[in-house]
Amino acid sequence: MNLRFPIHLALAALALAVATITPTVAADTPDPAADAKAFRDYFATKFPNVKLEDFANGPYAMDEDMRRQWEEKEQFAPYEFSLDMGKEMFAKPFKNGKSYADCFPNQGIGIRQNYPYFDAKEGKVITLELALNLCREANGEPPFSYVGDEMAALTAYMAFTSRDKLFNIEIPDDPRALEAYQNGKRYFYTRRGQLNFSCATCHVQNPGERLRAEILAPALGILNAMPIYRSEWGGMGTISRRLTTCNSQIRAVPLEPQADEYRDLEYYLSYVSNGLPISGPGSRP
Amino acid sequence: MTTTLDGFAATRRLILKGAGAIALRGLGVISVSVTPVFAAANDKYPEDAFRQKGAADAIQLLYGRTAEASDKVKLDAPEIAENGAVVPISVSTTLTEVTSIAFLTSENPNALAAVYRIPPGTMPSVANRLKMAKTSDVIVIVEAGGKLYSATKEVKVTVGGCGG
Amino acid sequence: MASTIRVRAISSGETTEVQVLIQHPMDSGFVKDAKGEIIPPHFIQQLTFEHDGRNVFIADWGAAVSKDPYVKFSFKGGNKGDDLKMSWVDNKGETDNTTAKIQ
Amino acid sequence: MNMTSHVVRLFSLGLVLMSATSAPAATSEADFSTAYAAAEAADKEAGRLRNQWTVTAEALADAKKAADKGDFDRAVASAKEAEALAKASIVQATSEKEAWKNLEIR
Repeated sequence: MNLRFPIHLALAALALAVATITPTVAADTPDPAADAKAFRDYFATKFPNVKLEDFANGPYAMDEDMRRQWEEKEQFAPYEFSLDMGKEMFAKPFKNGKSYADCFPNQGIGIRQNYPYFDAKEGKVITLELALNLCREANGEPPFSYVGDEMAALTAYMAFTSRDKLFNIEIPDDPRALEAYQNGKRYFYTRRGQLNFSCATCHVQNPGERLRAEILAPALGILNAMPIYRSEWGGMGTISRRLTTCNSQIRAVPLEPQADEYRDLEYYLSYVSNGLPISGPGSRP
Repeated sequence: MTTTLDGFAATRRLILKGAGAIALRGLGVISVSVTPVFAAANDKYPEDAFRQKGAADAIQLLYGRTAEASDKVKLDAPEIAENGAVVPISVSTTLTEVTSIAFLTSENPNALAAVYRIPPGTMPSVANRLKMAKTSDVIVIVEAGGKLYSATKEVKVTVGGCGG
Repeated sequence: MASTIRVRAISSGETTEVQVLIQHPMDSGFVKDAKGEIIPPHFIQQLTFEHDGRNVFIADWGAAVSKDPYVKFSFKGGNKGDDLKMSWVDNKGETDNTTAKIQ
Repeated sequence: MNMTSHVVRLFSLGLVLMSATSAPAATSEADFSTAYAAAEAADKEAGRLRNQWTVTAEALADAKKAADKGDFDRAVASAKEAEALAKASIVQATSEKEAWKNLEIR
């Protein structure tokens, strides 16, 4: 008896949330190219003074006072140590004599913009973080934690060698690739956690606004800056770290790093940011 | 815009009036002839000054005198710190014979954050990054020609640099 | 082990601009760890820069300097290829030093 | 944003009301076991839907802690709170199966 009331309230809240949003009928056949255009147009309209490529600089593109603090930090960026560590790790051979360079096209240099990609053989999306651990395992090395400093350092170095290259995510003519894309999109817009937030609630509807003390980054270009040194963390974070902590913040239990949903989400978000430059590693508040 | 309160000897508190008007008052009576404790020639770490809670006490221990606000001291700090853990703050001045520059934040557990000695031939201009526990005045002191000059600016902090 | 000190010292002919970033926790002694225990203070207290046999800059730092501290200053003189020596010591007596070439 | 905060407020209101009213008289270990099992089952279902809430896990942990101390009133109250939260997360996951499309930029 006691419990019915709050549950009803929660239900009512959900119903209300659903009912008051302008209903639109979503087409059931995904059209990634049209999605990407609509996505870019939305942000271009919302922030008419921000240049397209500047969205890769996140909240710093939207606030002058913050931008100045960032430019000052970039004079000698806090990710510098991670970058050096990544460079060193990348060059160091595995016990079997091979190295990361052997696992990647172009020896792993300047290729960040092509990740994630859909692997037809595996039938799934391969992110850069996953590819790095697959490389390690194929060479008899234990995988790194997806949320740890080593993975951040390696991806920082690989992003750095790819700076200013434009995201170039391909969706091959394969229904499974399209399904992964659609799955990522669904994850992006799905409300979750006790706060009933989706990724879009913060990063589409309210970028540039302050949520508590943070200025929310726009979803467009949000992965271009990864990995990031966050002052709040006092250290580096991978894409996996960012996604899992986003979930915790809205009181949703994070999935395991590199779960299908997260990889598909990365696929979707990177695809709709096609044409924007890699700016990582980045620094953020 | 300078206010000095020389008769106000009974209090050890730092008195700040607005952003420009500033009166820094130390312990008891101050003799103008006190030699600065702090000079570029002396490289001893000023441990006691760093232990003081308030800005006035720290300045008193460091220099043995008070500062006057000067528009020749240019303090550059953000309006709102993006994160209190890393607040970029820099200072430059057109004053000559600068021997040291000190940075203080009035609301930190210990006010004094950093002191830089400027030997002859080094420019009176420093940029650094400081932690701020909460919204507070940032005070910069420039020691030039044996006198102290200051500039103050409030920096809003929404995420403190001292918490977890 | 890699040096904790990263330096950029660039000569413009008349002056040399020095930027330094140091890897150091700069624990203030006011922060608690995940278990709720105070992390003891651990911070760099003094950083000195020497060029041509004399100190060109001395930084005295308290616990309020940010983690992985940064400082920028300039001095008159300094030619491309000159040595710039720097060293730091923290409150636990740990120390590191490096010598950079002015560019 | 207004819509969202509204929803959040309603959710929180629900929880406040719940904790204020759910304080039944003497409860036993058996009551706790039943309530806890129900909450765990609901949270597991939310897990199958890939939509668990952190607050559910917190309430479950709180229930267990109280039961370990022999405080079954509190243990049952926390377990019921956990169940309510888990059920709300299931409702959310179910309605979002279609509702997500309403947020899409197109």
